[in-house]
Amino acid sequence: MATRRKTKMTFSTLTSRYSLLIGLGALILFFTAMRPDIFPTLANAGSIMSDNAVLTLVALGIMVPLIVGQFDLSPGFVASLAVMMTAGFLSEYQMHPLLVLVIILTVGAAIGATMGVLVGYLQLNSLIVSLGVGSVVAGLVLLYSGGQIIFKGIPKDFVAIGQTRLFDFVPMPFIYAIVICTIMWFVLTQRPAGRRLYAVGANPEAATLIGINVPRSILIAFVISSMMASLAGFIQVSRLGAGHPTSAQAFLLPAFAAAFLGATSFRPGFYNVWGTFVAVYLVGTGTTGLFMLGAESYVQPMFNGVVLVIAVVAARLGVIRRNRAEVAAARRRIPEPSGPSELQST
Amino acid sequence: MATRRKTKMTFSTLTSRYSLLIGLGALILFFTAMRPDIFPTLANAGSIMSDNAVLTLVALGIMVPLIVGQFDLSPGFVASLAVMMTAGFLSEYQMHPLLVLVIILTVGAAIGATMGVLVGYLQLNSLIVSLGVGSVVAGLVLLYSGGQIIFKGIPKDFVAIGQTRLFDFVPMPFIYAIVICTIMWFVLTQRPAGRRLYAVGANPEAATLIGINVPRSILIAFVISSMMASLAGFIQVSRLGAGHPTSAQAFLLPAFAAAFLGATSFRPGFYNVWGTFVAVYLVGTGTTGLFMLGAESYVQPMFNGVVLVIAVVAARLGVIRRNRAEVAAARRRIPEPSGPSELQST
Amino acid sequence: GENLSAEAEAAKAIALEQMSGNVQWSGPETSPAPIPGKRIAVISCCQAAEGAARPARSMEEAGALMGWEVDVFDGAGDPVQQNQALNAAVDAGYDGIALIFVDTPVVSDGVARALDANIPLITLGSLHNTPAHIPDVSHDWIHQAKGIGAYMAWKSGGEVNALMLKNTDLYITENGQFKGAMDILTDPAFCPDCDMDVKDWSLANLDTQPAAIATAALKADPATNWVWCFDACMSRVVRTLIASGQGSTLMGAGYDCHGENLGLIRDGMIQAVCAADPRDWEAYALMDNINRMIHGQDVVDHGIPTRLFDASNVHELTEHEIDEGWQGDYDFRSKYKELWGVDG
Amino acid sequence: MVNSAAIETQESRAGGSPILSAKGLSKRFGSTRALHEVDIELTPGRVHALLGTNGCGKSTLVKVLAGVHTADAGHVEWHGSDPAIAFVHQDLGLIGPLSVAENLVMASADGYRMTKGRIDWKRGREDARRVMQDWGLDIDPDRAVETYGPAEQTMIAVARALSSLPEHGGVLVLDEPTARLPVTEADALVDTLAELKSHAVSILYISHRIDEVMRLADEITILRDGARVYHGITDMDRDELVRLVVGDTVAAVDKAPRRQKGRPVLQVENLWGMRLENVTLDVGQGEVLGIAGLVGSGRSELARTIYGHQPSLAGKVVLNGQDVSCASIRRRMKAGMGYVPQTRAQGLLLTMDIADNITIAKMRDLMRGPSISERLEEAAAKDIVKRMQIKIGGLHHAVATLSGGNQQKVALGKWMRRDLSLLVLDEPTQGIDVGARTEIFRTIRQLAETQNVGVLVLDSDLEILAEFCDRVVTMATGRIRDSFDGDDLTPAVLERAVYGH
Ligand SMILES: Nc1ncnc2c1ncn2[C@@H]1O[C@H](COP(=O)(O)OP(=O)(O)OP(=O)(O)O)[C@@H](O)[C@H]1O
Ligand SMILES: Nc1ncnc2c1ncn2[C@@H]1O[C@H](COP(=O)(O)OP(=O)(O)OP(=O)(O)O)[C@@H](O)[C@H]1O
Ligand SMILES: O[C@@H]1[C@@H](O)[C@H](O)OC[C@H]1O
Ligand SMILES: [Mg+2]
Ligand SMILES: [Mg+2]
Repeated sequence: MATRRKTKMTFSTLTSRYSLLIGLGALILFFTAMRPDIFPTLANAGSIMSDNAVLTLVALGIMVPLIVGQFDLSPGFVASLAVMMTAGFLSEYQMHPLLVLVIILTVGAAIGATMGVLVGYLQLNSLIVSLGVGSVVAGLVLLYSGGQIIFKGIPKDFVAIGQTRLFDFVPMPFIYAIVICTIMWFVLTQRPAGRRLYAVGANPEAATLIGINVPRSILIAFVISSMMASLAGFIQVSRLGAGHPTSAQAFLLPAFAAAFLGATSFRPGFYNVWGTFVAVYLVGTGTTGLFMLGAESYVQPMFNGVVLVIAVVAARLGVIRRNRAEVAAARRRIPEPSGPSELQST
Repeated sequence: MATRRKTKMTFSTLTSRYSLLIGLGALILFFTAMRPDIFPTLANAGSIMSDNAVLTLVALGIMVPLIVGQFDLSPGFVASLAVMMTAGFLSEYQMHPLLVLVIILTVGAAIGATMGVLVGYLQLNSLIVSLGVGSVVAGLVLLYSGGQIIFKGIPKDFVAIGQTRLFDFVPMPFIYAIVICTIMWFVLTQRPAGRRLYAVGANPEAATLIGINVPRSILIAFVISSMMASLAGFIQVSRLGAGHPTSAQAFLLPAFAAAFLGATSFRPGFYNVWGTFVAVYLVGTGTTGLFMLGAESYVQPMFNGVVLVIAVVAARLGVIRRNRAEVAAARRRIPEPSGPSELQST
Repeated sequence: GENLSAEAEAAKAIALEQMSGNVQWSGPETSPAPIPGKRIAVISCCQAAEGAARPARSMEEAGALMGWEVDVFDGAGDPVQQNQALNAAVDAGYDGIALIFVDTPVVSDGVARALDANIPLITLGSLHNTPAHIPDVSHDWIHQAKGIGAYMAWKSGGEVNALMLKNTDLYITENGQFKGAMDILTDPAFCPDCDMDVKDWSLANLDTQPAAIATAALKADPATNWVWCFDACMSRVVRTLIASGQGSTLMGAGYDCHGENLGLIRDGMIQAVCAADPRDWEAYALMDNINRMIHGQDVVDHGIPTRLFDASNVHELTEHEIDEGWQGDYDFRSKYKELWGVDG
Repeated sequence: MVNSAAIETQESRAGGSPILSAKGLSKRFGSTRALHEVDIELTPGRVHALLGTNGCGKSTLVKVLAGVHTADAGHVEWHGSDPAIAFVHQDLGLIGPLSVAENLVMASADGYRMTKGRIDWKRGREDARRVMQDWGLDIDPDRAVETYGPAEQTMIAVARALSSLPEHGGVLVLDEPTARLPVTEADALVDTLAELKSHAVSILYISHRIDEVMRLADEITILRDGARVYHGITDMDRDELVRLVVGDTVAAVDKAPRRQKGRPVLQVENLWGMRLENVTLDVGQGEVLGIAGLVGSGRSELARTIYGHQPSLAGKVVLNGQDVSCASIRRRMKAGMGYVPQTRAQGLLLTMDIADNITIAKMRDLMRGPSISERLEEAAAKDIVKRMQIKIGGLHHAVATLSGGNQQKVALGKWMRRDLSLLVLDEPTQGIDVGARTEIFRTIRQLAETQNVGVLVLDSDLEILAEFCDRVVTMATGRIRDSFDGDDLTPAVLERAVYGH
């Protein structure tokens, strides 16, 4: 697995492994060619970075349950709860942002732990558990917010957390996303704990047999997912300067799309951090670029859909091409008249 | 599989197998007790039947890909396309409803076939394919409708298809749902073809080795799912009397919830028709009942969430309780209690 | 000190007229006494939206005054659930049903059953669309929208370059808010040099699409000087633009005047104007009309006013109005109590 | 059934004090009694063999020791501190998508090697390479485990377990490690285990291969229906031991006269594949043809290609005179083929019930009007369960709950319901107990003799092949080498042909 470095890479393996990155590059070139005046600017790059950073966090979060073979459908709701709690606590109780962060991460962890216990220890279906718990959380959001937007009394320096740009260019949320990607990459590929998660996802029975605590791994995965969703909600508020009760629910499908897309690249066949990251920015860049070209709104979902399908087809074609090559090599052993073999009958 | 009759059923097996039905009964009793004046009326029963019939069709549809081990995330979009085409063709071209039905079923079949080929023959991940294709379809809906609601020029007798109540009580859509449930139940449990679908889901490789055409089974499953979604869209228009471009998208999560819930009952562990059917009506009854109690809006999602979780927990506890009872019975047969097991793991 | 073209002057006149808070009572002078104990079902398109939740609250408030029981059903933004709520209300035998931002054609099944059952049915925010005999109590949407269009034309001297973010879900946004604004913006008499880029979006994507379209469209056409959409959309657009460092030369025009948007206007954060309607007043008017329908009388027009707010007059609103919305510059509550002969 | 009172329990010969003793272990799964008050002890430097028919509870005992299952009653006691215990489970416990190296380090006693807070992949890979070399395995540590065949996977699992034992002492538990291994590899493993005794390793050894047990075991425990029916030393002769295990005498194998092959049902002509080179062979009506060969000689690929599960590159497969080279599996089935794959999981619908698994290959005869008749279905399933002597809790229990050997019988049993002209069996008796193995081969022969079915058997057990086949061909590196029949066909001859000694 991480032992790939040594494998000799053919050109086609490389292109298939980095197809997403190539796609992102192609997209950037395309939009640059189309709108050289406005697309390839620092400001535009900065806003694409900023606009997709929160989604990146949610996508990284759901990736962890996916790695252990479980689905978490709740992060949109959990992030919404975090949004409302963050905005509410900051404005109503003038809490210190750090305290708020601690509280919402704790709440996130508790929600994740609930799902984790139900899925990991009681062995319930994760789709239904996360849908159920997510639904309850959605109710909590309504209960707490009454559907109202919280916009007053969110301190300026809190908003700065989300809106400052380093060197007038790199937005802070992007930096948070990069930092978290790096940590997650490190843990998932360079630490035993991360490797065990992959083992659980690949074969829970075998994982149990080699002494991995499968229920606990699942619990941890859900806790991470919910905590990431909470963090995403927190940053969302600092980016927007207000708390919208539904603002984070829209993340669900794009987050899954990014994780699935990501699994076609970098380490094909495995959910992986950089694949997910590039996938988010691939789709994000496409959206911005298309609207810059003046596309109608129906173009965006179509583009997203086509990207998804092309990415999996491309990954698959890579495999098919490799197999073909193997078959061709095997064919070369067959002596000349390899055609209809009527040479010999018993 | 279909053969459960002969197995001796203990009380606890029965309650766990029919937990959904029991839950539905309990819910009806509860709301009846709370609002004896308005809940237990024929009219209300009719409304509940009618309001959840369309969702039933979508849920039955996605159940088929689930049976062959695949996810279809597209039916909300496909149903929306059917909604807009139905409304559009009826009002703009004054087409005969039957012709419209044929067209949208054909379109549905084509969409399903596209996904089926990609998933079944190219062996692509169904989540990503159906999300991708669904996204493209969502774009088509926008393209066709411009997001606009179509409500003018939908003929009265078409609306009657969806709004008539037989004997002033049983709504037509409910009858369609029951008929389709029965057909699906028959095919899935009483016909070899249905068995084969379950076999594909259980182990595609083993299914291949007993001569089942796995890619084709997957193709068929997606075609059925998309056609059911199309049919649902058609009936939706006749029920509501208008074509709303996004109204059917809301079906996605409830449909999955129903299918998962359904798999906890009737034939626990397997997606099954009557389980799905009862699950839809369990949640639907809850919605109406809560309306009638005048519950706050946050109660609704919480209720749904709690029902989901309780249902899976109950089904699970049923299994655990059964095992416990058997262990206890076994213990009683063991002459002398050999003390607590102080087993040690590695 | 403005040097305005004739067209811009004409637009200015329309806008200014809508900016003044000169409100007279033009509603009914009598009302039948409410019969205590009536039960009213209020079906809200979506309680998660302030624009719908606010009138729902006021209907409960008015109902309490009238001695009625008012139950609010949340349609959760989903026509299927709205229809289900409507059916439940019919089955539960309510004495009257009010729809808030629920388009009647979209729930025609429930509407037909309510009409069959002779239950008084009335809407808020559905215009007078089909079927014609279902009354609507809300203000004149087109008139109000013309005010917004005129304001835009005026403020950019007849040279509007607008991104129109048109929501497609509700009949009134399309046929009221959008139509009215476009009536002015496409009229050479007010706006000879106006250029509108119309982009559709739907409520399902409220939190993502308008903002994404706006950020990109603005970069693509830096000459854009206006962005137009109703307030819930506007605040998301504004906040995203600010987060991505854009929009310093942009003006925003919205509808509803939610507290958040009034704050944006006051603080000079992109949004320049909003069009308010006194939604609480509309709620009272709706209850008054239901009362009439219960008595078998015809509904009446309540002459609901509207008003535009920008940085120049936003300070005229009280703190309470900034939180709860514009109250119509008139003590309508006392007036209705008087009409109904109740106090509380 | 043998009266269990008639079976004496001898005390084991003193051989040092045990390091582990389990007392009174009981475990139930639903209505199945998997273990019933079982006592067992492991002693350093001794091999304790655990025997019994399929489904008697051996693997359950292993899983209780591994902590995967919690016993309903009884306890396990360790004497001494911090024992190293390594397992080779019946289903190996490998993580298929992960690399060989990672599988090794992940499960090893000291886990991943770390350098500066990171996993030292380089060292892990080198360690893995060394382990592979130590055991003489030609396995690339970077490749995903799942890309290897069953024999290689077994060796990976064994190597993993052995490499995690300390220099001295420790406990090694092996659940049918040789079931998927060909004789040479199995012999090598047995030698290795014998050697480990001198390192004071305590070994619990499970196998259905009686000869191995005779060679290796110092003491044996035999289970039947979860209960211990014998415990003692291995001083009995082979037949006696078989009798103890099976609970009955296994009738001497009826040395059926080798039959002349009739009209060919299968003709394979110049078949080329990924590993196959110009394979030509045929199977006659009613003939049982065995194929012997080393691991990786291409036997399984040949079987898959004949059945249409893997495409050929060139050449022909002819069934009953009909060219099926390009036909689908379905068409080949219709033409009379049946196939049991070497990987058990590939042949079963594990989550579905036993009746389903038996009837899925043929449902036409179960129809009553338009629907499948439950009664006919159950009758059909019951018939197969009886014929194949499958030990089940109920017809509607999931196949996954059956013991390994009984699962194999289900996989094979479903073909008995079809009209066959050719049955291809890839390692059909792996993991099947001695009694049942004979039964299964008898059934197969009967099929051949009475119904004229041609049978192609790939089995690593050369004795079995020599006993039951009319003819055996050997394969090496994808080619057919020799063919033996008549009196030439003896285990010794085959062994020489296959292993060259
Ligand atoms: N998880 C389980 N659920 C239900 N029943 C089980 C389970 N595991 C094992 N059993 C049952 O327990 C009994 C003992 O099974 P076990 O796997 O221990 O047998 P075994 O002696 O290892 O057989 P084999 O030689 O075929 O591997 C069998 O009847 C089997 O069906
Ligand atoms: N259906 C298939 N199509 C193509 N390749 C396959 C298929 N099934 C297994 N293989 C590949 O074949 C190899 C294992 O071969 P096989 O199963 O024939 O091994 P084996 O049984 O150990 O060898 P043999 O039967 O020759 O002793 C693996 O590399 C595996 O990936
Ligand atoms: O202004 C309207 C708003 O108040 C409502 O909530 O949604 C639709 C808008 O047109
Ligand atoms: Mg076993
Ligand atoms: Mg083999």
